[in-house]
Amino acid sequence: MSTENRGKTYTVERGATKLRAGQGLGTGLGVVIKHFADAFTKKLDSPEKTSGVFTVQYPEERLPLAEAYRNFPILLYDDASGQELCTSCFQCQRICPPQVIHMAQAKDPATGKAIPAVSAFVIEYDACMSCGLCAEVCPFDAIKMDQEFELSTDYHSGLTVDKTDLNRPISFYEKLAPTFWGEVKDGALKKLQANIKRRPGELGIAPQMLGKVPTNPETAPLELRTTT
Amino acid sequence: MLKTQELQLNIGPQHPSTHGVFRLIATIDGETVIDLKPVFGYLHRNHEQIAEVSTYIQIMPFTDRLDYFNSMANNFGYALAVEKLAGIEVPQRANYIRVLMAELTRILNHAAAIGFMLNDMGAWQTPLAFGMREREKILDLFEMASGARMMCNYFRFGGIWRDLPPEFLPQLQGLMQGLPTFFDEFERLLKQNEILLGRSVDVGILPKEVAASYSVTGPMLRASGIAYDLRRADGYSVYPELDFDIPVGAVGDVYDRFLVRLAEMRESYRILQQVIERLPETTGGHINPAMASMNKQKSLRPPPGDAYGRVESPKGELGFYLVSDGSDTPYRYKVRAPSFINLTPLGDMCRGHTVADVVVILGSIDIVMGEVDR
Amino acid sequence: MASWSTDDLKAALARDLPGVLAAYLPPQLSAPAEPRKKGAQAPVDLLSTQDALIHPHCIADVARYLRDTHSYTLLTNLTAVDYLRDNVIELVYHFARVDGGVLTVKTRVPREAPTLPSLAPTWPGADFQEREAYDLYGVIFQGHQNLRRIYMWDEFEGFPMRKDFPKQGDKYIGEGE
Amino acid sequence: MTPLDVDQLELEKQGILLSTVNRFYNWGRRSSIWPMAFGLACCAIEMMATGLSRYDLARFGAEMFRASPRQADLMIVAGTVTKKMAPQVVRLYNQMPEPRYVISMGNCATSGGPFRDGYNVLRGIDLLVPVDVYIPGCPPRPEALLHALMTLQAQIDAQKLGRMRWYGKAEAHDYAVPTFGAQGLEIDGQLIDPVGGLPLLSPLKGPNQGAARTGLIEHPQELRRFPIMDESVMLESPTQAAGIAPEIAANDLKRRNDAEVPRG
Repeated sequence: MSTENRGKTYTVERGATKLRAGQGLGTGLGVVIKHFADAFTKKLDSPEKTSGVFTVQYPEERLPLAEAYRNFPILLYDDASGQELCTSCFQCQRICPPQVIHMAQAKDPATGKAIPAVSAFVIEYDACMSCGLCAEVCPFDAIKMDQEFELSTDYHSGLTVDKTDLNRPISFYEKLAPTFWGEVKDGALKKLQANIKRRPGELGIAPQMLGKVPTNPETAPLELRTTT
Repeated sequence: MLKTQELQLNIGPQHPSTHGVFRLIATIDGETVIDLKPVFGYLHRNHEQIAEVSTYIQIMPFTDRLDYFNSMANNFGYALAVEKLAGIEVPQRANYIRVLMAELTRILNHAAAIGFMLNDMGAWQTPLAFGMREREKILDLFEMASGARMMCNYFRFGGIWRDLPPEFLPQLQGLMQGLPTFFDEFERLLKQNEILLGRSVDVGILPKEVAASYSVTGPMLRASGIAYDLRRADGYSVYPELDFDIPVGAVGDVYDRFLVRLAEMRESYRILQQVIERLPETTGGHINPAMASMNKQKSLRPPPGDAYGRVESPKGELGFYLVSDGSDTPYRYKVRAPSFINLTPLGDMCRGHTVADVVVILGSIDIVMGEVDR
Repeated sequence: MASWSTDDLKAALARDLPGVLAAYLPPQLSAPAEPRKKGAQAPVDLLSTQDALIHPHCIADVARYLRDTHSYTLLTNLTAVDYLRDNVIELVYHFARVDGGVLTVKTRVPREAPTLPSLAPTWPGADFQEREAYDLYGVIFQGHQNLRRIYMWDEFEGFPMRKDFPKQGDKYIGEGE
Repeated sequence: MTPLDVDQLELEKQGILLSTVNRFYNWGRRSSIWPMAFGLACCAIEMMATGLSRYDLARFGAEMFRASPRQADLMIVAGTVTKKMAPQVVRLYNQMPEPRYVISMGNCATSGGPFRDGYNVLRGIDLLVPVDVYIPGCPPRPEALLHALMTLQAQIDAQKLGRMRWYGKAEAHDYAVPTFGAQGLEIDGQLIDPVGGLPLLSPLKGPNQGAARTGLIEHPQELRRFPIMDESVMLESPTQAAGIAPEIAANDLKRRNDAEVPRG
């Protein structure tokens, strides 16, 4: 394939490559000083007229994060019933590229049969690569990506996070990513309803919601909430 | 007359101006380098071995970390290789968005590369700050589209992760308005600068034939006068539909590499203009419907065979050689990293120059150790 | 001249360099199949290829022929693949032309004695790539001036990319439950 | 606790002079942390972005990226530490004057990150040198690095002038520099991070660590917890927990059970 007619090859213009005393220095300084002056004169009233980016005074002032921004995975549970969306289908564990997700399926204490709920869920935040594949693969939309990034700590083992710290209510995520959640909301809640019927007792209720919600799904029907 | 003696000088690992953890063993005679041996492996992260136990889609986020300046270009190359292996079609709109991202990546890479090269010359931080300023703006766009600043993981087999969000194009337009001013200013700031001229003209010359025998690619080869650009030569994706020129250098020294990069940024800008213009009329979704669900992506099992897919990454030819045994993990996965092979002539280029020039020549190659060592 | 297809290459090699093309021997599937990964079909014949397969000792001739006669000037890629089951290491060379087109040339050496001539003396671009193949696969390139480990340290034992090198981590080990 | 400490505690209980000096002294130290320019991989780019105009590390007095360890008091380990690089990291750390601090930036430095399955990647720089702040993220945003710097400043604020080891009589302590072996890195002939098993030296519990913590910042002392050592998760898929080398995994489990330190 030749270059055809959609483009040609040209040789870059080298210009005068002789050193001229101070001229280049002057031009360069001119550019710098122009920016310096621009930043002073235009910033206060109209920052959009200047071409640069301005310093973010971080702890006080924060950049708005994009809705798509992802940092680490979290688990969702339903606000009203406290039921977790996760059914321990192991899809995220299998797809995780660095294999940082570990989980165990809950078993019915009476019959010993596996039920669609998760009994233990551990994510190693200290090896997660924030790729978001787990959130993408989850068929129940139970695992989503959080935007919290201020996680620095002096405690290494604290970065291995279990279910108590992973759980967030749906409303939290809805506020974080309204568009993303709006796309999957109806399906996710429908699937959750079907799964709750197969969870006896308190299995599948988020640890922090235990005791705060009625445990019998028959008496506490889950409502499809409208978007806030 | 002073008598000098040969001396072995160890530079690094780490110093060669933070292009990464890299070590040079120079044999010098006085100030003159008579031999130079690079030593790598300080960032050898076993990418290829990990890939051989990962499914095809699991490798995608790992490719981000190869050349961590250009995660989009790496994604592009890997997606092309797998699509070639498995025979997946990509819709037109997805292709245009891919090209859009790849060209934005090229601008940010070249801006930062020139900044780093000037850093190596002793123009500490100012040109770098100029280049990185533009990079920040582009990273904001990446974050909006893909969800991450650097490690985008945006490409999927048969398309891309999501379509562009509605607020993307207005912000891109804003960036596009500022870019010509940036190019002009960058050029005015640097092109006739004495430091740059003094340090780069006739330094590290790589003649045409030598460059070809070393198999270097990308801006380095073009600066030596060979118009080899895979966007034209292979014509992958939608590049055959786009107008752009290929700038080449006349001499092949560090100054030419700088000029070629400047010119390529302008060409990328031209491509971006065309892409933005055509984007609303493109047909097809952001991903091939047959591959739209993550389940399809993750259980992809290409037929047994091998494929070599390559793209023009900002640093040169980025190739992925894949061997499939019909299972869901590649049997062999090899990255043909441009900056690894572009490093091969480093010793030849530095021979006869002073020690201070070594770092400048290294900067003009524009290496990223994540890709060199993998 | 338009870029070549694989058949063009084979025809040209058979015409101009008789005796370099090696015949592909169908495998004797007598060796017991190793446990397959989940989802894989019956053992596939990994060595089956359409690409030009040449005798290892001819690689330098072929490379020179392609470069000097047909202007495939860039040795784009050089890599090794370890076929543990078939006990061979395959070397894959990709040659590219400046105006587009890439050719694949393959050659095979036994795993126990992986030795073939080096391209580095005439083709300096092969230098680091051959060192990489030596470091990770233990392929010995005769005539290479500086065939030392490139990534690992010199004291390291074993060739880590070979299929029988121990793997680390729990990825894929729990598969098949 | 050494006698010096006891005296100091008494003093602190009695007078406000020393605590005022403490505050002033710590304010000075925390406002002029000089990091060492030590970028290893991807995170280094974000570290540079932090230093440049948009995030401007200079607002925290930490913009002086020193090229020499002798002039630095903070090492930001930004990127993957491979086994080939690890000895140099320890050597540079040993060359830093006390008080010295370490920020492990990003997941690769903290635990090997996504590349921890590789044969050449060290699973956590805290196997070799003590770490004061870990930043999770791949790579962490520049703001996250600023946050980590503020975390470190808070830690420095909590330090007591009288308890600082580098003013006391304790001997200067160098950390053991690992050597290259045939299978991996070795300290005293023992593999520290074998391929196919868990790291054999646990942070803060290895033969060369523990007592010699720099800065005497109070960190929880415990074995690093690996999820495959966690029974609740492990029981589900024992093959996974066993890893490729079951004897090494069993040994790891035994080590964890033998360790008397509480977890969590």
